[in-house]
Amino acid sequence: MSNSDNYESVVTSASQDIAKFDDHRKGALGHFQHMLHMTPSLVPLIVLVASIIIFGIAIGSNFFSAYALTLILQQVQIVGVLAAAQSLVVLTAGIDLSVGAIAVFTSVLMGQFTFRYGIPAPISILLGVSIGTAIGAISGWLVSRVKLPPFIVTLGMWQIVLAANYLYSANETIRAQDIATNAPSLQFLGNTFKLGGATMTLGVVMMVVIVAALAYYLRATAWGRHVYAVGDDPEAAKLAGVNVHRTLMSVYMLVGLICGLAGWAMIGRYGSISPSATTGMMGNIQSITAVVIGGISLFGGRGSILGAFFGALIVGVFELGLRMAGADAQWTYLLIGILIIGAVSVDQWIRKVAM
Amino acid sequence: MSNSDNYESVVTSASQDIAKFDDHRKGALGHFQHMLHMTPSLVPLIVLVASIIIFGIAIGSNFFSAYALTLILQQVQIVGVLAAAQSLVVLTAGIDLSVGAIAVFTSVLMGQFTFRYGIPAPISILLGVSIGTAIGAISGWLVSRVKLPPFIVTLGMWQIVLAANYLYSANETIRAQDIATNAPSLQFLGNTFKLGGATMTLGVVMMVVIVAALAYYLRATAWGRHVYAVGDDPEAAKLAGVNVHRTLMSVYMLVGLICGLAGWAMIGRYGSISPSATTGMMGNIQSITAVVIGGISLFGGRGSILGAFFGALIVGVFELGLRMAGADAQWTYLLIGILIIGAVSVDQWIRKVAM
Amino acid sequence: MEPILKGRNLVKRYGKVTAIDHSDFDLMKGEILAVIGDNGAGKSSIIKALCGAITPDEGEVWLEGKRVRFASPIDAREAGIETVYQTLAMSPALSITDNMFMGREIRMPGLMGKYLRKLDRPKMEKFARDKLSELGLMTIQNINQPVESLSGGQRQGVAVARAAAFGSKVIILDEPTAALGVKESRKVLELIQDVRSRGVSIILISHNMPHVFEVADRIHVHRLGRKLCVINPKDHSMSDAVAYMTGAKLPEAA
Amino acid sequence: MEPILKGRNLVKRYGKVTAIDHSDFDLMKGEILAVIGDNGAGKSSIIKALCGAITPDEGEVWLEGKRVRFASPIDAREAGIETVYQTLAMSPALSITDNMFMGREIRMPGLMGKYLRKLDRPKMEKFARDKLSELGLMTIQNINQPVESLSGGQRQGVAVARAAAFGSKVIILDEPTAALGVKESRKVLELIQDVRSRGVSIILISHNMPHVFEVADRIHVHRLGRKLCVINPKDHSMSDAVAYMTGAKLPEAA
Amino acid sequence: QEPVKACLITKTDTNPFFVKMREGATEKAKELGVELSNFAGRIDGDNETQVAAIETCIANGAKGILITPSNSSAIVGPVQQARDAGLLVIALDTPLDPVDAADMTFATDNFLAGEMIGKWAKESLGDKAEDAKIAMLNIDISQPSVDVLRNQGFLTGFGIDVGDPNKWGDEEDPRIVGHDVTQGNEEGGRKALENLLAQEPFIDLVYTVNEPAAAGAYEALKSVGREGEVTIVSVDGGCPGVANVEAGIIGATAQQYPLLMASKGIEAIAAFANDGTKPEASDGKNFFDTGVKLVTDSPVEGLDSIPVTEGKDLCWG
Ligand SMILES: Nc1ncnc2c1ncn2[C@@H]1O[C@H](COP(=O)(O)OP(=O)(O)OP(=O)(O)O)[C@@H](O)[C@H]1O
Ligand SMILES: Nc1ncnc2c1ncn2[C@@H]1O[C@H](COP(=O)(O)OP(=O)(O)OP(=O)(O)O)[C@@H](O)[C@H]1O
Ligand SMILES: [Mg+2]
Ligand SMILES: [Mg+2]
Repeated sequence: MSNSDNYESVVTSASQDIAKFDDHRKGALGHFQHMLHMTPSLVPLIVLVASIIIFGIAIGSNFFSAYALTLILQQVQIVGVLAAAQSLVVLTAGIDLSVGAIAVFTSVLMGQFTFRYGIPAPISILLGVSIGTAIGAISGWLVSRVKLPPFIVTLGMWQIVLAANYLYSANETIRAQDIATNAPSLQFLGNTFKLGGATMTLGVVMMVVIVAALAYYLRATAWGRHVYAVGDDPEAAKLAGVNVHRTLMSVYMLVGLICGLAGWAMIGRYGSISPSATTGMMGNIQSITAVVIGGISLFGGRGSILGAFFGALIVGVFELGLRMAGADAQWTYLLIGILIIGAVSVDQWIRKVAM
Repeated sequence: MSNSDNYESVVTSASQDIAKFDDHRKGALGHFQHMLHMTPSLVPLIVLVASIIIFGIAIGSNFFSAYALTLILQQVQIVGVLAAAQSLVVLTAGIDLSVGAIAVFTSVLMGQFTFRYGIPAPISILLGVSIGTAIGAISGWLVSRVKLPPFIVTLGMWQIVLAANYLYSANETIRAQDIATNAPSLQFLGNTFKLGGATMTLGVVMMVVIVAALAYYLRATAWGRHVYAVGDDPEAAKLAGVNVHRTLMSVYMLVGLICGLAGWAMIGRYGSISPSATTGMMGNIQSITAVVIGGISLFGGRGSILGAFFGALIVGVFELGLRMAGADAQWTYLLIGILIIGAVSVDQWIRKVAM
Repeated sequence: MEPILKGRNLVKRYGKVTAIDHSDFDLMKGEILAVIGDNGAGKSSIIKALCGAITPDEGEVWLEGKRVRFASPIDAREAGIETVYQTLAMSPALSITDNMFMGREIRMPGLMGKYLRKLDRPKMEKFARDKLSELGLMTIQNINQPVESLSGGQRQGVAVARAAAFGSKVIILDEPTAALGVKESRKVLELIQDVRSRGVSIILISHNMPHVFEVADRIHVHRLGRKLCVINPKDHSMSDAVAYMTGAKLPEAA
Repeated sequence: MEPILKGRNLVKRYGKVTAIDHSDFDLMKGEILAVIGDNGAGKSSIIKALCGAITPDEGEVWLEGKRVRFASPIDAREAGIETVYQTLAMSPALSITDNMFMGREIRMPGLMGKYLRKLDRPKMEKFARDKLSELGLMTIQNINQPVESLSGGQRQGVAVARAAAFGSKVIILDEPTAALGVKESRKVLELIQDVRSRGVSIILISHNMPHVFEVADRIHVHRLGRKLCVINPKDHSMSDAVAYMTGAKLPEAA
Repeated sequence: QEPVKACLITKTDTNPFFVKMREGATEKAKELGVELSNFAGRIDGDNETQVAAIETCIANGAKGILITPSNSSAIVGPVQQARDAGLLVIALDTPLDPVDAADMTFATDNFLAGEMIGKWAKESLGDKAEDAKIAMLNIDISQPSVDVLRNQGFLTGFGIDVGDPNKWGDEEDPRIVGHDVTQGNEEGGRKALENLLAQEPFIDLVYTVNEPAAAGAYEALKSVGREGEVTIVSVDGGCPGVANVEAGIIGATAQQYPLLMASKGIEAIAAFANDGTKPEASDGKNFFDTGVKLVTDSPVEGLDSIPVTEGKDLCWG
């Protein structure tokens, strides 16, 4: 050993203390800030609660009625499910413009399989969900293997699925009454039950279950960590030993599957099956809005799926609240634009204060 | 100086050669690969030329007529201008969902200012473009100062502008004949001239000029370099001495201004002024499609505006070609979906081969 | 003796640049092999070709006498080769623990782990904290803080700790002490020797000649994309090594 | 003598971590001041507070006896302070030339430059190539290649060249030789001394003690977020310095 | 000799109404040996795509164009361009503005259709019409002309002052609970009525712009258990819609005849290509009226209507 290293030997007697700093923020506020810092999805939750309170004060008891509050849940159920799916893709730094189209297409498939070919409804549902998953698999493969940008893959897929939907269905609507008589299981998720005075539908329950399950898997399993890692820096994730291809495939397939379930939920909610449902055109933008309001970064790797769920609810509260307050349709549209920006500004501000 | 450093002194006699490697690719192919590598916008250009040739063969002389070929230019002029604006935002790692809405709104403003308040048309045009710029400035400020995600800012702006557009115009269309009689300068960009047998409009000329000017400024000026740097890594750009705020503001304002010009071009192209023009709803997706097909990365900092221009033309060629070939609308959408994915795959493949 | 990890005639081109130019590589069992060379000589490139991070355009890689074709770093890792990349390969937004266990997470025992695939966080956290303490990274206060909030040196420490904890046959370290302080560098050098004494072979890329000469058994000198020579630190001085790698002097017999 | 750059009572907190803990800082005119300290001691943080990259929560900064409040690194740059950050602050997709001139591009003379604001590329390229050659970064083949295609060391060389070329009063270098080879490190040290001889004051953060003791006029020892002491390399040994910074020994009078 | 080329340009190709129109045109075109190309906008109100479609027809050398304009006045310029190029242009379903911008219009009177269901609703509510609570479910906030015509027609028929007849939403009658938009589908119908029910739970009458929106509105009523107590009226007369009238979901609907419009249109183009004759308008009108009929099983006095059984024979979806 050359003698040039001698000076390094003193480190053997170096101090072994761990650096400690005083926490300069004390008491409840400090505690609260720490909580926000640790659980970012609290921020959209705060915005949500605040907007419910504000609308409640502005509109009065009508808004706090069990009917209005459960109505919000019912109205956001489709977007909520799609937002859960969208969150997954966005966490991997992707985006899925085809979620709404897949949901509508699978609902059409379930209906047509049952009514055109006479396949028993439960099997049609299974087939519909499987085809949704298969569409997701194609997108995933194009993103992961062919290395196409997710935006362009799902943009193409959106057009393809939507067009296929019209072509296959021949634009035919299947009536709610026909479904109720011949294939009630298609409408299964529309069934209601009472929960302390409020009416809930099974579709709402499904939404909550999907969100909760995804939140758990993203947080507590290796798969979830890999989803975040792939979104954060795919190159680093690959070098660190994540099977990026498998992770991406699993995400896109799961998204297709959840969209299939959303398609089933649509039949429950709207009774009939219509290929021209607005979700096919707007489902993507609505779900992305929820995701972004919920604080998930479009650059991937940051955010929580609960945030996206609260984001969907925030939009739902705004929409219903404004309509109940008597704003007309055009003004509602304008105000929602302002409130989207406002909600995210508040979100940003809370994060800053909490830092 | 401690003696441990002596070994470093030998470097004074180190070799001063610059590393040289043989170029293992020779001849025309190698040259071509190098060209592709240096000028990435060549790739969409190749796809464009290929698709023109394929449609030409499939459809025959109708497609190669001067009328059809200039028609493509006329049909893409609005999307082309919007795509140029969109490119700027996307290069800064943003996205602008409001471009189409701003274009429609400014066209409505130009018309209403002239017809409702009797302001001379040239001044109305100026006012319209200024308001477009102001809207861009608001978005830019929200993105740069309040640090909101561009997606959410422009999503909100989209809704706000579109609703304001309906509210302000009272859904009234201003008829082409009235404009032609009372305020022909609003339709100025619709004027045609002959160019070797083909009819061109001034709107097409404006599109080409905007694209060329932006291409020049992005490539050859400090501002252009800053736009790329901000998109590449805003933190690094800031540390390296770029005024990130000013760059973002200039980009969003320029985008607003170009959208205002697009609004003027819309009056030229469609003759009338209609608040319900589809560009308000679809302009964003169409321009983003062009940008992405043109090879600009949605993550910012990479790509060229010429690519976006070619991207817009590719979509235009597909749409006109498929329509002329007699494909039904839904089949057209389906095929365009496939072709979008196909075009980008080819692009990806060429880049890979060219590496 | 057959090398544990062997590369033959490796070539990698990036456009016009030839990063690896028909280079060979030999790592013997149980040794510490240092790789030195100028910036841009191709050191990082060649070790990436060995551990599956890049696929060489030409050439072959052998592990323990068997021809291997690593399609990805995962394959190499499963074969027992662990790498600390120059870029560190960390997910900035994830915690230290998550990063350390990326791709080999530990599941809870029992039903929770089996059916719900729940991770055993307490166990992973304890392990991570132990490994970091071994390296003396004591300024890290919270094992669950995201990697992006660490200083450059702390981050490098985490990457080294990860490789040392999991490498079974070969550990490759690409400039592991570049951003580390004196104390922390010492710890890494000790750790390297420690790991070697467990029978693991080590490749160490470094620009720090005193460190190289202190720990290396053999020194691979890389120049302009290829192996120039391999020297024994006992027979050569630092000046020789620097002279070879910079091209100031030619080695006797390559 | 009044320091050219002075910090007083600086504080910066990140959540619970206090990166700068009521620390002072003094840089004299024309000197090379080395800053040493453990990883995470807060060296990068304090120089960032001095050059406007972060805004300190408390405390004051003086430049040449005048109180300054840099809102951004641009302000500091205009005041003549140039910094090489540990993260380098490069735009990966842009070329070497673009990066070197970022924020101070040269326009063409004449009308083209005045009205069309066209950049004078040949001039910028020549300048960039000259500066890199001074540093001996000869493996860079193409001055217009994107920075992301450079090796880590090459990238660092570009950043140092940029600061050296433009700094007029103070140049701050945060571990500038961390990824550099022996030859390139030498060049950087020579360059530092060269720049100093032009009258520019230099702050050098480094973990390389021999380098620090070779070039520094004074050594600022940073520990746990604050200035522990400033020592003269002529009066103290490397062992002393390392002992102070690691907490093995306390300095006589702080 | 080359076959005669014709174009059909509809607002969208996702609404069953236009799908039927296309079927009628296709069948007739086959019969007459006309080569038909179909075009459609992307969404309701899509003027731009229709302009591009007209341009394509000219480029393709078509003899005539059948168009349901998305924007009656905005499309006038390109239509003129086509007529200048020697094409026969016939507006289907919706007239151009001005009407004579097209060579002829084959249309239903949408205002009349609205008026019919308005009158029917008023009569069947009887005394309750005086203080009925009415929900108005329209298409879109961009207020395309069918949307406005049907809406204002309904209000006129019901005896409510419409204010500006060129827009909906400016009425001040307290009986109107509110306007909402549905995109003309079930999804929008349900959500829109839910919103209005949250404002006013005791709605008596629901106007819907078309039958899918009506079906959605019914689901909303069902979810609050008021499906038997509320009257829904609608426009269109598609087969699922008529079936919903039969099932008592919709009280009355005004039926249109898209198949007829389209096949007449093709005949006209064939004739024009043959000897240059142009079609004539109906007596006393400036367009060729293809008719609209009220379909209901509870007819009211003084108002012509056909029973569901007949409506089913004539329906188109
Ligand atoms: N992804 C890439 N694309 C293009 N060129 C590359 C790429 N990676 C490396 N190179 C080039 O290959 C050559 C060797 O790079 P490499 O990173 O292997 O050098 P190194 O010896 O590790 O240098 P250092 O000591 O600075 O880390 C360099 O000239 C570099 O520019
Ligand atoms: N953006 C940040 N967010 C949170 N914590 C930070 C941030 N930047 C620095 N820190 C913390 O501040 C402390 C000081 O960091 P700093 O980078 O200044 O150390 P350093 O002395 O430069 O270390 P090194 O020698 O490793 O570069 C560290 O504990 C680090 O974790
Ligand atoms: Mg390297
Ligand atoms: Mg540092």
